[in-house]
Amino acid sequence: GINAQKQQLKGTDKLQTVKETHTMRWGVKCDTRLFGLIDPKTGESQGFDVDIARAVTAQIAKDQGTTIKPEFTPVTTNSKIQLLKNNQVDAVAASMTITPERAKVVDFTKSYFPAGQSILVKKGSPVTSIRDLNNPKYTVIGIMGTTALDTMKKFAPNAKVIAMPDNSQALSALESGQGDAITTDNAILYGLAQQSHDTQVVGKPFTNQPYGLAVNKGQASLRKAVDRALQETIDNGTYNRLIQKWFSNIPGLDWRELTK
Amino acid sequence: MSAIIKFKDVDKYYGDFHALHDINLEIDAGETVVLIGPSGSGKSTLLRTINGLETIQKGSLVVDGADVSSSQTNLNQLRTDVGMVFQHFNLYNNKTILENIMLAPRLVLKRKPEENEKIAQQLLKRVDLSDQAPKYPAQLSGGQQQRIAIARSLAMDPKVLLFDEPTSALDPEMVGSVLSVMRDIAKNSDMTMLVVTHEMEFAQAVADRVIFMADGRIMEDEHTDTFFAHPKSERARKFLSQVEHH
Amino acid sequence: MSAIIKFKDVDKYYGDFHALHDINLEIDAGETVVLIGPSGSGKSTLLRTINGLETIQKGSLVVDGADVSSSQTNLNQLRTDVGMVFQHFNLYNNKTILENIMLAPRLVLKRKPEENEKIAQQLLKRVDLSDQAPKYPAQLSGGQQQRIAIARSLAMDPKVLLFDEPTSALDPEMVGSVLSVMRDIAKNSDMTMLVVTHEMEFAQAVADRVIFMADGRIMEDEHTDTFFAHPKSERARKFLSQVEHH
Amino acid sequence: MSGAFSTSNVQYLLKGLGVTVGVSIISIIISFIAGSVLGIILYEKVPYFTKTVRLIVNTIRNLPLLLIIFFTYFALPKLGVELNAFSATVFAMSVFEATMVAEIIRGGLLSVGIGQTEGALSTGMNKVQTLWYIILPQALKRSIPPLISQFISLVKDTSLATAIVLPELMFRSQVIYGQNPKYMVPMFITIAALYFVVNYSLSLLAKWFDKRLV
Amino acid sequence: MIDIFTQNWQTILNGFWVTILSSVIGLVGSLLLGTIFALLELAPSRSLRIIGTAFVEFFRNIPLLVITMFFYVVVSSSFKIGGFWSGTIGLILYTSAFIAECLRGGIASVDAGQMEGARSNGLTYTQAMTHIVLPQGFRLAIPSLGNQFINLVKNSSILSFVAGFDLMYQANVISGANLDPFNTYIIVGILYLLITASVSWVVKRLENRIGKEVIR
Ligand SMILES: Nc1ncnc2c1ncn2[C@@H]1O[C@H](COP(=O)(O)OP(=O)(O)OP(=O)(O)O)[C@@H](O)[C@H]1O
Ligand SMILES: Nc1ncnc2c1ncn2[C@@H]1O[C@H](COP(=O)(O)OP(=O)(O)OP(=O)(O)O)[C@@H](O)[C@H]1O
Ligand SMILES: [Mg+2]
Ligand SMILES: [Mg+2]
Repeated sequence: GINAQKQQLKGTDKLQTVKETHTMRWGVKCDTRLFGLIDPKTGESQGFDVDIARAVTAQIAKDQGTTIKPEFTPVTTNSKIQLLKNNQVDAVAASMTITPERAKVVDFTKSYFPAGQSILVKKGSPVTSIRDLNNPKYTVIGIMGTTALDTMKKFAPNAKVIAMPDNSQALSALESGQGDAITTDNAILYGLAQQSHDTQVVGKPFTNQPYGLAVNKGQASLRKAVDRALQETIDNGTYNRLIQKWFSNIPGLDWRELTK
Repeated sequence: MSAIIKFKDVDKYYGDFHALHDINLEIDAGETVVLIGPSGSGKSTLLRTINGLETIQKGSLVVDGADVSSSQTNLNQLRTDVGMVFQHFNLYNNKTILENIMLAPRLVLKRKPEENEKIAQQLLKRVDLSDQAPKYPAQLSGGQQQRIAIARSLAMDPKVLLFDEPTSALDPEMVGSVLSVMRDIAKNSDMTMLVVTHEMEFAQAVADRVIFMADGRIMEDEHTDTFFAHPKSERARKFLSQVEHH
Repeated sequence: MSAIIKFKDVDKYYGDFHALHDINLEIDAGETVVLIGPSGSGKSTLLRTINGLETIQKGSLVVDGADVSSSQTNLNQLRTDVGMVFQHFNLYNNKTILENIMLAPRLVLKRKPEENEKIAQQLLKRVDLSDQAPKYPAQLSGGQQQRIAIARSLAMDPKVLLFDEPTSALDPEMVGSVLSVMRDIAKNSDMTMLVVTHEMEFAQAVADRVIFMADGRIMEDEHTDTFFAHPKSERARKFLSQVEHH
Repeated sequence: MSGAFSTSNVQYLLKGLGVTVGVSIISIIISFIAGSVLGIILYEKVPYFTKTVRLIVNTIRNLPLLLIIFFTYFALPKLGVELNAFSATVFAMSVFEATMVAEIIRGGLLSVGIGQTEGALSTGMNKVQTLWYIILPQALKRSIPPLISQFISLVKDTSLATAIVLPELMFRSQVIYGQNPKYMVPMFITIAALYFVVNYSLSLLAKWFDKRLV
Repeated sequence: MIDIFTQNWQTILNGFWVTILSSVIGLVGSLLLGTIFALLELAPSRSLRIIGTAFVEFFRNIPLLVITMFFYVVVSSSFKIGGFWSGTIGLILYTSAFIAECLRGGIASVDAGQMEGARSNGLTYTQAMTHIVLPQGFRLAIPSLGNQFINLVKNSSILSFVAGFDLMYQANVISGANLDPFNTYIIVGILYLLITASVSWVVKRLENRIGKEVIR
C-alpha cells in the first residue's frame, strides 16, 4: 500500500526518473525580483534562478545524451524545503542560502551566487549600517522562514523585529512605516530597490550567505549531475551571460564582481 | 345609548383581493355581539380593522369617537381602549404571567407599581389562575394561556374587547373554562364585546346580537333568538347545519 | 368472528414515562370502534402501536395474525394491511394528489400502471374529489386533504384503518364532509375501523363500541349505546359533559 | 495600454478568475455528492457508523480551512499522497465543505417533519423508499438556499489557496501589485468587484429560491 | 509528536493566546457592529435600510483575505496598523455582516402574533420592539450566532497571512523549521478544536438555559 510506495519512492534514483520522464521539476520563487518573479505576460516565473535552472537542465540533458524539459513549480520561502522533502519537486533553485542546518535535510550543490545579508532603508533614513539599527526604537522587517532574522539578531540584538510572508509585503511594510529597515539577502534587496525608487541598500553585506541549488537527501547521482552541469555552464560562459542579463543595469552594483 | 363602533360603507382590500364589501354596522356600548360565518368570510379582517391592525381603503370607521381610517388618529391611544384576544393567545413568551399582565399598564398607562400589581393579582384571581403568576406562558396549557390573555386585555381597562376565535385552538376539555370567563365578563361588566366564534351554544347563551358574514359581506344582523330561530338566508341555514350537526 | 387486533397485558414507556398501562383489548374484524379520552391519555399512543409506529415494552400485540412486538415481524408487510389517517393528513407534499394515491400501490403492491390509475380514480370519485387529481396537497383545503389521505389509505386495500383525530385540525365547515366519507366506509365495507375522535355525535351514530381511556389505561369498553346512556366511571361522565356542553 | 490594467495584466487576472471558478465548481460538485451521503448517514442513525461519521464531521467542521489546506499540501505527501497546488486545494475544499453540506442536508431532512415519514411508512413503504421518494426530494428542495450560501463561502475561501501558491484570482492580484505599489488600490477594487459579482449573483439566486419555496 | 510541543511550547502558547485574543476582540466588535447593521437593515427609513443592506452585502460577498490584505497593505500605509490589527479588523467587518443576518433572521422568526399582541395591548412600535420582539429575536438567534463565533475562531487563522503571530502562523514557522508538518498541524489542529469545542459548549448551555424559559 502507501508505505510500500513510499519506500519505493525513497529508493528511486531521481536522475533515472528525470531521464525516463524527460522532465526535471524545479522549485523556483514566484515573488523575488531578479531571481524568480512571475511575469503576468507569460504567467511563469522569470529571473536568474530560473535561467540557471534552465541552463543546468539543458546541460544535464546534453551530458546524459537525452532531452529533458524543465518544469517549474512556484514555491515560497516557507515551502521550498518541504516540497523537496515531499518529492513534489526534484530540485530547488530558489535563492536558498547554504547553511549547515539545511544541509542536514537537503543536499546542496556548490554555490551559484555569492549572496550576503544587507539592509534596505528609505532614502534619507539616518540608518546607514546594521550597527545603527541596534536600538529598541527601530523595527527591522524580515521574511518569514528565512535565516536573515536570526543573523540580524546577532548584529543588532536590541532592535524590534517583525516577519512578513513575502518580499513585496516586506517592502510595503517598509514604505508604510511599519518598520525602519528590511534585512535579507542583498540580491533581493537590490531587486526591491530597483522596484521602489525611494529606498536604497546601505552598508556592505555583513554576512556571507551563498546560494546553492538543492536536491533531496540520498540523491547522490542527481546532485553530482547538477553540480557537474553547473560547473559546465560556468566554464562555457553561459553563467556570466546570465549574470550580465540580470544584474548589469542595477545602479550601484558592479555586475562584473559577480562573474566567475 | 350611542354606537361605540360605527362602520359606514367600509371596503377593505388585500392587494387586489376584496376582503370586506360595503360594511355598515353599528355596535352600542355594552353590547355583546357574536360574529359567525364560514372560513375566509372576513370575520377576522373585520375585527382587526377595529383596532387598526388592518387599514381600510374606503368608507369610514369610528371607534369610541376616533376615526380609525384617518392618519391623524393616534392608534396607540385607540388601542388602549380596544383590547383584543387572539386565537393563538399571543402572550409574551419572554415575560412571566404577571409581567404579561403588568407590562402595558406600566409602559402605557404609567400605572404605579403597587397599584399595577394589585390589579394584576385581582385579575389573575378573576380568571382563576392566581397560582401561575411566576410561570412563563409556555409552561401553561392552552386554556390557561387564553385566560391570561383575557386578563392582560382587561388590565388596560378597555371599553371594547375583541375576541378572534378564542377557543378554536384549544383542546375540547379546555374550552369550557375560557368560555365561562368570557360569560362572566359579558354578564358582570359594561364592556362592549365583539366575538368571532364557532361555539353556537355560547352565542345563543350570551350574545345580544348575531352577525353572519359570507364572502366579505354582512349577510344577516339579527337579535340572537331571531337569528337562531329563523335564519333568513340560505347560506346561514347551511352554515348552521354544518357547524351544529356533523 | 375472531379478533383481528389483540392486546394482551401491553405496557408502553417513553423513556421513563409510562404511557400505556396493562392494555387488554380485542377488536373483531369488521368492527368500528371509537376511542375517546382527555388529552394525553394515550389514545394516539395506543393507535400507533397497532401499526408499529411505536414499539411496546411488555405484553403481546397481535394484528392480523402477526406479532407486532416481535422483531421477526415484517412491519412493512403489516402496514400494507393496516392503514392510518393522521390529524395533520401527512400527504406527500412533493407529489400530486393522484401520485399520492398511486405511489404505495406502485412501489409496494407492484400494481400495474393502468389498474393503479383506474383504482385511484375510483377512490377519488368515492371521496368526491375527482377534479383535484393534478393538484398538489398545499392547494387543497384541510377537509379535502383529509379525504385524499383516506383515499390513499384505501388504495392499499387494508384490512384495518386507524384514524387519529381526523377532523380536529379542520375548520368546522370541513368536518362534515370527512365524517361522511368515514361513515360511508363504516357502513359500506367490511373494514375494521379504530377511530380516535372528539366528535361524539359521529361516535354515537357509527361506532359499535366505545373505549374510554384516561392516564394510559382503558377505563371503559362498552357498546356505544350503553356507554353514552350510562357511563360507569366518574371520569367518563365528567369528560362527556366537558366535551358536549360548554 | 500600460499600468495596472495593461492587456497582459488583465488577461493574467482573468485567467485567475478562471482558476477560482474552476476550483469552485469542481469542489462544489464533489462536496455536494459526498456531503449528501454524509448527511443521510447522520440523519439515519446507523448504529456505531453514524457516531463515527459524526465525530469525523465535527472534527473537520471545527478546524480552520487554512489548516486543512496546509495539511493536505504539506503533510499528506508523507503518506504517499502527492498533490499539486490545484488538486490539493480541490481536495481540502471538498473535504471541508462536504462536512458543511452534510450538516445542511441533515437539517433539511429533519425539517421535512416526522409526519411525512409516518405517512409513507403507514402505507407500507419501506425506509429506503420513504427516504428516496418522499423525504429526500423535499429535503433537497429546502436545502437549496443554505447550500447556495455555503457555496458562496466556498468561492470566497478559494482565496486561501494563495498560501500554497495556487495562481487564482487573489494570488494573481498580488503578483500584479507586486510589480508596482501604485497598482494596489486598483487591484483591490478589481478583485473585490469580481468576487462580489460572482457571489452576489449566487446570493440573489438563493433569495429567489427562498421566495419560491415559502 | 509530544516533543514538537515540548520543544516549541512557548511559540505555540504565544500563538494560542494571540488567536484567543483576536477571537475575543473579534467577537465583541462584530457583535456590536452586527447589531448596528441589523438595526439599520430593519430601520423604518428607506435610506438607512439601503445603507445597512449595502454594508452587509458588501462584506458578505468578498473574501475575508481580500478585506484583511486591504487593511494590511493599503490602509496600513496611512494608518500604522500591524498584522494583528489588520487581521482583527478584517475579522470584525467580515463577521459582523453574518451576525447582522443571524439577528435579522432571529427577529423575523419571532411569531408575528407577538408584535400584534403587544400593539393590541397598547404598546407603541418601539416599546413592542424593545420589550418583546428584540429580546426574543436575540434568543432565537443564539444557535446561529454560536455558529458564527465558531467561524470567527477558525477565520482568525487569516492572521497568519499578515504576520499576526497567531496559532496558524506559528504552526507554519514551526513546521518550516522541523519539517514535520504532519504532526505539527495535528497538534495545532487539536488546539483549534479545544477553542471551538469550548465555544460550542458555552453556546449549548446558553441555548438550554434559555430554552427552558421560551419553549417554542
Ligand atoms: N394578510 C392577508 N393578505 C392577503 N389576504 C388575506 C390576508 N388576511 C386574510 N386574507 C384573505 O382575506 C379573506 C378573509 O380572511 P379572514 O381571515 O378575515 O377570514 P375569517 O372569516 O377570519 O376566516 P377563518 O374562520 O378561517 O379565520 C380570506 O380569503 C383570506 O385568505
Ligand atoms: N414521543 C414521545 N415521547 C415522550 N412522551 C410522549 C411521546 N408521545 C407522547 N408522549 C406522552 O405520552 C402521553 C400520551 O400521549 P398521547 O399522544 O398518546 O395522548 P393522546 O391521548 O393522543 O392525547 P391528545 O388528545 O392530546 O392527542 C402524553 O403524556 C404525552 O406527553
Ligand atoms: Mg379568522
Ligand atoms: Mg393524540
